[in-house]
Amino acid sequence: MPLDLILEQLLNGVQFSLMLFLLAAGLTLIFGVMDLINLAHGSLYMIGAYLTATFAPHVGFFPAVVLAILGTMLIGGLLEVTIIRRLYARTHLTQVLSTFALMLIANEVVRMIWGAQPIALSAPESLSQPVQLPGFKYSAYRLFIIAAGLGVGAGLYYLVNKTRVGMWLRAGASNREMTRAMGVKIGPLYTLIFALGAGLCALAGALLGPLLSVQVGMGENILILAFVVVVIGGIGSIKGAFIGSLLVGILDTAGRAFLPTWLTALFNPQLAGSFGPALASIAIYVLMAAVLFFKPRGLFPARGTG
Amino acid sequence: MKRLLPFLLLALGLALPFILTAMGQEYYISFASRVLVVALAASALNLILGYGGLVSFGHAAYFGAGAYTAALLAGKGAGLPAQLLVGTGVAALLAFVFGWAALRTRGVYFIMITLALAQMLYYLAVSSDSLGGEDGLRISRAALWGDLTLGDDRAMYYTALTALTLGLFVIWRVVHSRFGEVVQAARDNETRTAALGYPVRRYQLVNFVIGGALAGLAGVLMTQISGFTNPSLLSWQQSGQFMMMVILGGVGTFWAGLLGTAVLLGLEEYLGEVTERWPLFVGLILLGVMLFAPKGLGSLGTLFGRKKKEVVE
Amino acid sequence: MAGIQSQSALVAENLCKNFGALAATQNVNLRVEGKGVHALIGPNGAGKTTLVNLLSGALPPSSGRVLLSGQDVSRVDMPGRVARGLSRTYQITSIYPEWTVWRNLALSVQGRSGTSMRFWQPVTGERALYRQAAEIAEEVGLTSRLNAPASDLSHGERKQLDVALALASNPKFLLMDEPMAGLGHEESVRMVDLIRRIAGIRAVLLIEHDMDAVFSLANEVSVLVYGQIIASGTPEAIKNDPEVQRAYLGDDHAA
Amino acid sequence: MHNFMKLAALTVLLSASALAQNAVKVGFVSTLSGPGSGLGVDARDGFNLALKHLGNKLGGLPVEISFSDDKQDADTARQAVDKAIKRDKVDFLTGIIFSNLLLAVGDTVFDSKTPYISLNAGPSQYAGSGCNAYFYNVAWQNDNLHEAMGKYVNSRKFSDVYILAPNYPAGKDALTGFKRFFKGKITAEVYTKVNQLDFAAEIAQIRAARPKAVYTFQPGGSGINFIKQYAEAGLLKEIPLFLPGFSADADVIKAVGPNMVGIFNTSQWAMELSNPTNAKFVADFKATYGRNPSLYAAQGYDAALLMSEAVKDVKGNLSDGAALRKALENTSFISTHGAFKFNKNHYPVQDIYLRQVAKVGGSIQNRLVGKVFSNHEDAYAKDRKMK
Repeated sequence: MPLDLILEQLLNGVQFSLMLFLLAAGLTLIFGVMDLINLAHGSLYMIGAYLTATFAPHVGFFPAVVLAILGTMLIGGLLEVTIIRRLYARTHLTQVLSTFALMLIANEVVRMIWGAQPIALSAPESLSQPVQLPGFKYSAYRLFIIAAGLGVGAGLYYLVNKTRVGMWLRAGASNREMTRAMGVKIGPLYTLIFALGAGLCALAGALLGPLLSVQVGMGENILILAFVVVVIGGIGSIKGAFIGSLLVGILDTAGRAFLPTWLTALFNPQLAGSFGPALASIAIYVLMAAVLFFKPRGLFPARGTG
Repeated sequence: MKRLLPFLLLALGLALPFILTAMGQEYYISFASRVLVVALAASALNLILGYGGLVSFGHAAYFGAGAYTAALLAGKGAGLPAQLLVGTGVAALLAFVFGWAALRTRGVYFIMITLALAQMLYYLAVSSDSLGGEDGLRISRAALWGDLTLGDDRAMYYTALTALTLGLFVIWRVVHSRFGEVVQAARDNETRTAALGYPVRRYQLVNFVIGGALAGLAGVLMTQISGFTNPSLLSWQQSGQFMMMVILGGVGTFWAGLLGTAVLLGLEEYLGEVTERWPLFVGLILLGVMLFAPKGLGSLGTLFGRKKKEVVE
Repeated sequence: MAGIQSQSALVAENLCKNFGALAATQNVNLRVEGKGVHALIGPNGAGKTTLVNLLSGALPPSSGRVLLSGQDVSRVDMPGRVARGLSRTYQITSIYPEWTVWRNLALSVQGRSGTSMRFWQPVTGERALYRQAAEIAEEVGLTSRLNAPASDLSHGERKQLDVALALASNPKFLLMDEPMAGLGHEESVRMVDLIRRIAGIRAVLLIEHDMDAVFSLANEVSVLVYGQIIASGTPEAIKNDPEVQRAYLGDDHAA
Repeated sequence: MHNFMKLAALTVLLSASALAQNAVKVGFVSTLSGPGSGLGVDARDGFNLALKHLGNKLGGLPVEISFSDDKQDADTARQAVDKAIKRDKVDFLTGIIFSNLLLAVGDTVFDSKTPYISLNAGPSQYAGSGCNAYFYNVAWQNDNLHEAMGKYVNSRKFSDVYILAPNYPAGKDALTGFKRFFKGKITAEVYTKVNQLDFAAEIAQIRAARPKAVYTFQPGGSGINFIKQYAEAGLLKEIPLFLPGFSADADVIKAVGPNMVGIFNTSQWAMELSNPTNAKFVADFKATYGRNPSLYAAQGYDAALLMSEAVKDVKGNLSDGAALRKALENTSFISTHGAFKFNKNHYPVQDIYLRQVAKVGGSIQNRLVGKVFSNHEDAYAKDRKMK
């Protein structure tokens, strides 16, 4: 197998992983610190993409991304203050269904505002031409996404490990009582975390919008993947979310790219053609089941006991 | 009155096709069949979720497993009894395997792993040729006797009514048996139940399998209503809808499945007539119920009264 | 004496439990047997509840063994140990608050009378369960409250119910985690009475802060400090042990 | 309760009016929400435009039309169809976009003996041995546009062609259709996930395989993304991409933008086909909806014209089913792509054109290049066993 193909697929996998990480990071924090299962997380991702697509024709792509992040953080903050905070003390079941309801509502509201058809969002002109890498050309825009993802990852690492807010976050994720004991005002902290998660979602939505599609319900499939990442990584752990994203992203890409070829080498093409896609699409769920089987709390559980 | 309720409902169920016919609303007979079958699956989830306290987010897997098994069998020319038997059996087996894996975990991890396992099945169905891929499998309706098939609305309706009645009877017996007592005890206080000497997981697994089997039975009948089966039966949105029904109906109360299904499907049917934006209203109603009447439309829910607890040893 | 009774004893051997860097239980050796009360005392945070959890099977040990009537049960889960005659009560009462007292007890009785993998017969039809449940209620003094929902009980009554639930499995060994916590004077007296009656026919490991109760009930006392047993002996010997006085009773007396 | 009464009253009214045979009742079940909704909305708008041009009448009779959304879900579609037949007692059914949904409702429709006018889905199952007296397709048989592109790519004498489609029956039919007329070497035949949106992995494989051309069928949003990403990876300039018309129509062009320019695709319809029906359709569609029409819109428009002609032919007497079917079968009207004629299996016999995306004036749109097939019949018609 040619090396440049492997390299290109690896880049694809990493690019997908990093976007998944943006979603999973917010999800795992909200999960870990507030103990909230948030199915509406994917809706914030959708809103981020729609806002970017709305602003981009007027102010250009990059300013639009910034505006979309701010806008989505604002929406996320408002959502937290009005509805989400009523759910923290409720059962997970209530949370699942309430946020499921929010998801239905968000889909319809977006459809009312922007219509039922996908809307256009293109990569910025400056990144629309491919870049020559050793051995092959690669989409400049995907390279930009990788860089942005790594940058945000590093920023999050700094935020969580080196700042006071980060200390509260870690404390909250490992022991909820401790945050209270440290005298942190829980309300604003939670609003902040939720808004931060919304901002990360919006960034992912904005960056993936040009690659995927800005359409109603766009956040639902990727949300499930983000949940898989969070569970594999261990709830509440940013590091876990990062490693989990890489595992899931690269496995998914490799499965799609190489599995059919391998199967063709092993079996006849007919069989490979029908089993390849099936195996590739369930690979990550098999991974998750395997991880949970051996480590029922994920790879890097943030909370020791209980 | 409370003792009479099941019989009144059954009488109403038996009479419904005649009432609808008299009103000139025959179309709603097949709608009613759908409500009955989905209610059976929702009631099965209520056994797991309401009585067992296990938040299974992958109930569609067992429903779909029953449906796909029946469709595959129908394709091979098997009759209704074989479809019902094998479909239920396969769903039970699947529930055993998935339940065994999932019950190693607790809380959110349980929710997520049940979801992931069901997703696995969904993608398997979508991408497997022998399961018809995205298109699913089409069947011809099973024969009952003579020329009568389940393609006949009334025949289908009474078959569904029979299945739901039997299913609810089974659930009633199970819930009130020694076994049901332990399952509910494990829901209310898992640690204490283990400390009383009950191997909790074993009971939860058996309960999970019973719920899965009944969902499978409902799945078999669903293929007969639709005339086909497709991956959306296995989707996580379908699982979410089952949960919605149980919650709206009042989780852990006996009639939750039937009430929730009737309300939700009725709402969909009604709102669908009035507005294209019906999911918005379903979402608002669900959110309202969750925030302000979390015990569901029935009023005797038990899961919500308590705060969630994390056992700190 | 120990040698003769070894076939019927609850024994901890070099039991250790670590939570990360924290050693909650260090090399604990303990032996509970025969009849009567063996009290385990120690200041807050000494690791008493952890020890109960290790003995009852709620937690797996990091190292060391738990023996029950001569059998190594270190890898046996909680239900398995109950089946071998070990039962426990909880510091924070652990009952079924939405059920009536009667139903609480019937559930517990059900556990020791035949399999519960019965799916069809309504449990309310089993007269024997309810009769035995009523007998246990009588034993702990809850007869008048049989039909009340457990959530309606007073704190003391809940403690009694908690004990009754453990008793219903007819254990040879009973681990009691602070049964007197939060009880008023009168309730305490009743509980002491109850424990004395229970200990008349079985071995009780009693964890308790109420020193009057401990010294009036126990025929042996062990002292746990920072996860280690620092002394073990008759109540008199413990009272007079200088190390115990310094580490534990001293503070108590000062307060 | 009050609302329920209103609903009941409404349904009673509807069923009462069903008795009076002075109106044509049409059930229009289509994908009006979700990722595939663009197609259904275009078809509906085209259909509505035709009704407007016909003065809200079909063959002189007033129209009662009920729209419902199938959400691209087979069971929802079946329920909607069931309702249209049993409750609304419609005279015609139409609207379904996706073949898998059509196959799911087929038996229900045919059992009820209601004529179904398909404005898009044309599965092979209803074209050959399984074709049905109550089924009429006004658009194409599914394979047709792919066959045309196969023929065109073949005529360009490409030696290695990489073909890919989603892993579902219509995807497999598409590649089968392409291969029926393409005789050169297939580098690889790849099946992607249904509704897949990120094709980075596949594009890398294509680059590594170094084919001379790529042909893909990706419906809806998948198609938009494939083209976008193919361009951004720098492949569009190196390895030409060929598409069927539905992957390169107004909706896709609008979403992808300038990168589309130059792409060849095949269609039975094009904006600049010159006939009076099409001229009026294109001009009024733009004026009414503010966007370029797609082939789905044209097909919706044609479906209404077909119904209108048939009703006119039976002089409004819809109770004679056999006569109505005969009228449909032998129809001759001027569709958006000229004189319309059914084959014996109720699929059209028609010309198929080659189009190329180009800048026309200020906007990017398809330009008619030439004709690939004249009076093309589908491959299944010879197996026809009309039921």
